[in-house]
Amino acid sequence: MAIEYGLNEEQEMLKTMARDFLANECPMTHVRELMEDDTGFDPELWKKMAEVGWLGLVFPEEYGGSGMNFRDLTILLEEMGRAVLPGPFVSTSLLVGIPILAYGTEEQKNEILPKIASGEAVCTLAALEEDGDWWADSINIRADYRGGHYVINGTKLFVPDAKVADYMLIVARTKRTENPEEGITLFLLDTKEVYGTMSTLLKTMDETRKQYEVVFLNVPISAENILGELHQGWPIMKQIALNTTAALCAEMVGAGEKVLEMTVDYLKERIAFGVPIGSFQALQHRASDLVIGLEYSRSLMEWAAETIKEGDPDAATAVAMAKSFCGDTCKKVVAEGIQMHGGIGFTWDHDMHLYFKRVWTDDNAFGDSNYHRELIAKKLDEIHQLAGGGRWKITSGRMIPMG
Amino acid sequence: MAIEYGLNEEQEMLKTMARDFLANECPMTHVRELMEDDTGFDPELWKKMAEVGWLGLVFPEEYGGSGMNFRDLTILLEEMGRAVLPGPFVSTSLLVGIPILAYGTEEQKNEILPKIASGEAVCTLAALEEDGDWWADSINIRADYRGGHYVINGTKLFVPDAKVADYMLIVARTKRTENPEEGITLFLLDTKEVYGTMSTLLKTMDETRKQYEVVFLNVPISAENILGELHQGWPIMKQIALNTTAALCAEMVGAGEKVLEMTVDYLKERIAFGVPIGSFQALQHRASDLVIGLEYSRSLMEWAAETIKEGDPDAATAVAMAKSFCGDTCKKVVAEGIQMHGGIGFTWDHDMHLYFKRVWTDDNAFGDSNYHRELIAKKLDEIHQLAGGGRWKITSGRMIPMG
Amino acid sequence: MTDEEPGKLEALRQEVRAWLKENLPEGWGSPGYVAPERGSKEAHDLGKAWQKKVYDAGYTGFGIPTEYGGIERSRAEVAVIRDEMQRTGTPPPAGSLGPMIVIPTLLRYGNEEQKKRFIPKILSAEESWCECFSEPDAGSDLANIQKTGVRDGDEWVVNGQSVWTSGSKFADWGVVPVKTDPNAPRHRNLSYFVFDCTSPGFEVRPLKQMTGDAEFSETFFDNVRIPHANMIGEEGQGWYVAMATLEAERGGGIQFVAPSRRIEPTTLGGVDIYVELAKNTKRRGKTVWDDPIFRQRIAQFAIENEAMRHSRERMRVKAIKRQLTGNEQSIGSIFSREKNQRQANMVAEIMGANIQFMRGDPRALDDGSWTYTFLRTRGNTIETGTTEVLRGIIAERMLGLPRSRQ
Amino acid sequence: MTDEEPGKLEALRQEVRAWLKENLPEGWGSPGYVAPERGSKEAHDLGKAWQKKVYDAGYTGFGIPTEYGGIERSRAEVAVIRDEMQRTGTPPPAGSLGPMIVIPTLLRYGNEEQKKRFIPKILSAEESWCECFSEPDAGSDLANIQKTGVRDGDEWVVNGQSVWTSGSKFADWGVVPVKTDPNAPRHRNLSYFVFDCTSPGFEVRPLKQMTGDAEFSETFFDNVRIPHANMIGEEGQGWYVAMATLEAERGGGIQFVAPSRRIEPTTLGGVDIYVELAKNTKRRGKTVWDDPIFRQRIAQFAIENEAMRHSRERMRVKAIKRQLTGNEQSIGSIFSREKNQRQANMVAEIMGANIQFMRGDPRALDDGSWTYTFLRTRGNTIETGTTEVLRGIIAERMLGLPRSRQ
Repeated sequence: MAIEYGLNEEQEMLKTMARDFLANECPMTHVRELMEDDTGFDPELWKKMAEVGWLGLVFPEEYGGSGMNFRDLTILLEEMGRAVLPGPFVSTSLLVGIPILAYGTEEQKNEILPKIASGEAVCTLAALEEDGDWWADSINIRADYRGGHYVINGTKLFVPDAKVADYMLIVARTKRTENPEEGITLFLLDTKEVYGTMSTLLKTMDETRKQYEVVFLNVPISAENILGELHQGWPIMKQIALNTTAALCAEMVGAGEKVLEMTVDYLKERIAFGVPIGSFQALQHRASDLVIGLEYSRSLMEWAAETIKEGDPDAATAVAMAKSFCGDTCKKVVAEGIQMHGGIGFTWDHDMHLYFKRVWTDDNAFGDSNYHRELIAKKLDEIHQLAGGGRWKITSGRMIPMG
Repeated sequence: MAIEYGLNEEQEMLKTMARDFLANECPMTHVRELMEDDTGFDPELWKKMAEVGWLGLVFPEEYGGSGMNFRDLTILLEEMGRAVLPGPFVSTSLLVGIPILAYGTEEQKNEILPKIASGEAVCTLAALEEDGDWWADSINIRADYRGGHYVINGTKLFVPDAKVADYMLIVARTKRTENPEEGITLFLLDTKEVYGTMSTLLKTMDETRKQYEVVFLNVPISAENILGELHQGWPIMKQIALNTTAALCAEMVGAGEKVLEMTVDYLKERIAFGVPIGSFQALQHRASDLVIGLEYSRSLMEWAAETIKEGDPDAATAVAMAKSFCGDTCKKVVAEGIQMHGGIGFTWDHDMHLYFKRVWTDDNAFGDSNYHRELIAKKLDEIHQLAGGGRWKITSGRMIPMG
Repeated sequence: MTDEEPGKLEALRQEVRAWLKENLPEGWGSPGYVAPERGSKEAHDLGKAWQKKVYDAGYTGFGIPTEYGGIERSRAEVAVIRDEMQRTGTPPPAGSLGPMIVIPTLLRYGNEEQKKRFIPKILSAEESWCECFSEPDAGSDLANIQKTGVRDGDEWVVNGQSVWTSGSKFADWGVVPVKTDPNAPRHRNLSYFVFDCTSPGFEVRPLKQMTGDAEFSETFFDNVRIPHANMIGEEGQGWYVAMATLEAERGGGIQFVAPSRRIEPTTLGGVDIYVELAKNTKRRGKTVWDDPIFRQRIAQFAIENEAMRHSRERMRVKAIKRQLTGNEQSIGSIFSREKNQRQANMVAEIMGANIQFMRGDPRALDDGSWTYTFLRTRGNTIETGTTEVLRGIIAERMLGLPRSRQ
Repeated sequence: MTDEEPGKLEALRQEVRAWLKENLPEGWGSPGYVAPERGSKEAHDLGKAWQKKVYDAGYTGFGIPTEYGGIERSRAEVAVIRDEMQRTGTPPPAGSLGPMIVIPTLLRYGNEEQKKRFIPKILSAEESWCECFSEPDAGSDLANIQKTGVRDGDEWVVNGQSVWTSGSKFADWGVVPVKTDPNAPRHRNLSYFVFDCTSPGFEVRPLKQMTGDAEFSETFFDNVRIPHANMIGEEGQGWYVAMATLEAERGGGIQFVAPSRRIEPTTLGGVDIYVELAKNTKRRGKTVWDDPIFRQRIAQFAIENEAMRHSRERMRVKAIKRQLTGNEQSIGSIFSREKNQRQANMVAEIMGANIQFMRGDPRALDDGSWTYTFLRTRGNTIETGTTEVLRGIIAERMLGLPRSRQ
């Protein structure tokens, strides 16, 4: 199968519909209302998103889904990035829904996926801990087997949308061995059924995305609620990270493109020294640089989304490349967006800072640009080793191709 | 003693005189003639430089010098950078003259310094070897003690001005221990007195600075010709590198400032789309960036020169900072110089490329910008350790000052 | 720095250190200490009280003639005092605008009466100041100011609006350029006033920034009456007086930096806090400092800070030799403000997920001031003239390039 | 890429591989092989002969209608052929200008006769081409061309001068826009010609670049007579025809890049030679690859190369859907050419002292071609329209920003 560049007709429709939907149902005025809310969650809006089929977009119809694919999902994410949409969409779909579809038992799928698709169940993932660090060694919250079930104790941090989550996927340590990636298990907690969890809202920069500290105090959970295999949770976690990272790239590109559009509009309108500031060549050239950066961000992002859709072995590489480039570029775009707007872009009432904060938060999630660039460096090293020292050799003052 | 910022009256005079001298005695037409010459050496010009007191500028009068200081010397270097002066000035003064003054025996000083000052003796340093790498471990050419004298065997590379050198300071290994910085000895070879050295011109990028391969075949040299102590040559070598690096910073800043001036002149003259291209705001802003970069390059360079003049313990830090910043900045200046000149700046007949090549060569010598930035990082680490973990501590969510 | 008796300086150092111990707010700098909220009246009052204490102790007011309340100290003494203050950390002064921009403006353009009336109370922090410069339609284009002033006897009646007024919430006095002659050409149609913030018709509305704080305000002039005696400089000279204010602001207190001979081993070229932060932050089992990419970025800032220090000294010497045109300040202004931003970006990347914590979250390092700085520095390259305007100044006034569109 | 029978493609791969073994110049690619000097007649002849062989074997000429000598292949086949050629490395073609810029121009604006006359001989390399565009006073401002053409019966008499003429030293034919109506407004006063380089009055003087080579020339037209039949497009339409040529040039052969599905594990996103170089270069006892700063710089280029690959594919799909305006090529042109420069800078920093060695020095890696590239890439951001002009195109034509000074 070939990579599909650009959108097909169905996807064009999805995009147009999504843009219209968000413009109508969650304009910036509403985003700002949700920022003031401790949960950032609007049940009405959520219901409407279910009705248009977004919440089960990639689920098969048998689970109440729309049967669309991952690339389609990223189109929504782009639009959500443009709209700086608050609420638990990423948490529910990417962090929990897709993993259940991929790794859940038939029972788990039958129980939860239709609820997600219909908007009945909001979900989230509790992965990071005190150090906010994204690697297996930081998973220290314990799930001990006692009296026929597991008991979870410890504290999770940066848990998105915890307060409104009906299901919480918990990344816990069930065994400590030499290899920190072993002995991690994912538990799917029905938050309405247990006591002992306590969520506290964190005061974080991007107020459109609510994050929480969640303390688990002797929370019992049965072995049936394990997602995947006991001790074998980390590979699933890695796949969750991969999918979500690709989705965040789409969100960043959407946000970046919107910022560029707003900035170009402003450059045309704003008069200084008697002319539109967009006629100043220095600003023109800087705007052009943003166009260039976003073209390549989008190219890598679409490729990454396609590899995930296809289950392509290149997915890890594609996603790392996309995250690194989109992160660097979109951080530059939002910074330039503020700068070119001048004073007004620095105010609370202007929307620029919402994009600024969203992009920086996205860049940070699951490893920032630097981290992903280093992954590519490691990959280059690996391939070079595998190829037995590469296909070039320097001999007698020449770099010559091998075999 | 305070750092002297800017120039005093005497120094202003030196600068004006140097600029006039080089404009008259070595205009660009002459630079290009010397590029065509295998030695790049003009005995007439050298004689005139001796006459105006440049060749012994920092030597005391008892050795035929002018009794000026290191900061004065860097003023000459700036002007030489502006003029892309060919010839063995750096080799003779920085690489050999000043080290002899600092570390030579009274006999060595009496023999050689007056000859340098009068223009009779051209000198150079043979330090780098096959790998072109600037550290003690790469010094592998041997000087073995046999029959009452040392015998040198091996090959040196990137030896500047070897063909015209009357004295050659050779960095050779006299002992191999665990510590590669031990067992290195500096020998001062009178090239007219021995056989067994063979110099071959290298075909290198900056044709205004001739470099050679020098092969030593059983070259005998007496212990009297050691500069400093047996086996203790490396600390001297480090000081030579420090002085010369500061001098090269001055040369780069001189070259960079000249390139900026030429570029600004061109921006005022060149007409495109009916107006001088200097009225294009994008080019204006980029020219401004070069002004900014050069202001800070000069600030660090002057500080570095002052610390060397004063024998200040900060010299190593100051020089590393200056080299790192001047290298980065001046490489950018010459690149922008070519770009803003457009096609004409890319031709052989235009002088831009001479500055481009000189600056890249200077940046590379004795460690490039990256290397020197890493030295500063190491220094930060060292100071932090020394201060017992720094003067700040992060405790209870606060970074607080210590004692 | 002159060679003074080291014993005398050391005594001063001990004196300052003891004084600080005695006079700093209770609990200041200790982990338990909770500072008043940034921008609050409490913070303002604390800063004001602190500044007065410092002035009364003779630890500020340097370089100002004594007849206007200035205090004489040698450069070495100033360096010692500044160093001890920095080492300990002190409350931020309330209304740094008075010392930073109003005093230089008054010294250059004020008459004797004005200087005697206002400068001493700025130094003693009895009166704090605001600056009503930017307007909604004249951001970086100062010559386009729309506020009008009409003469009425001994007074001027001023109408109009400002945005980005700094320091206005609790200010006692303000400076404002006003169009007093609508028929005069650009640069000749403004006059510059100081005015009493309690004047009827002057209104302040807080302007919230992306940090969530309202450090600035919008201010409104509705028939505000300002006595003619409060005009600084001549009628019609206001643009030039305003430029002097801006130059002082862009220079960012060049005059207050005392030179020091050595690299301070304790501050590592000003990056010691970043080294500490990087060494205290772990990422995947290693400290961030172990990552050469961050190590070199921090080293780069050490280099740049030293470069700025020596450049300031070069400028100071040039100023003494009267070789400055005033345009050179644009260099330091662009570089330092862009450096602030780059530094803040690096901090955000070092801190990773933790940069998200805002003031008020118990996990926020230093009560969120790192995050505040990260967001606040976005404004650095816009306020007091965008870096774009300053680059134009360098190009046109220093390099003599032909004027681009205006 | 369509799903073709893999066996068929593999057979083609083997065929190409065997053909290359058979037909490459004796000793090609082996350490002892000495290529003819860049820019020499020998190099030109070698390239010409090689290109003809490749064409005769059916390994080039894709995407061109067969009636003009084009060769039909599926995209998959093209990908296989290109891959094998790249893997082995082949002599540089002589006069890439013909295929790259003349054919697209002729296909768009040439009449049937012109297309039949010229395209086949370009494909077969029987005739090579030069491009007389830039003038001393009209670098990036094509509309300002000063060459004049005066009609005389069936011919035009052309006078004027070009600089930066590429490929002219050994070219058989040239393309040139000429001002044929001095009274017409900008963009309507030019006509575009192909001309025979042996025409009396046409003179070529080599123009030496900073690399030391004379890859370009200055060319002089002294009453050169060009038949009217050689005009491409209409009289007065020359600016538009010339823009088509430039677009093709700036697009840099977009049409020749075949898509490949997977990251080539062997080329590591095109940076394999840099990995190899870094691993083979030691600095102070460690390889340069061990320095994370260089490792990440190389990784960044792998990322950028993949980004460019996918962007080209996006553009190709857009072109098929007729969603391109032609201005998009500026994006790839700026990015790729600036990337070339950044890559070359990195190579220079990796190689350290050894980047100094020029062709002819026995120590020069690959006979100095790395150093040549380092110097040569300085011109990349100037030739075929400076990156400044292209940024203006993006700003004005893609973003619709108001025209800046013109």
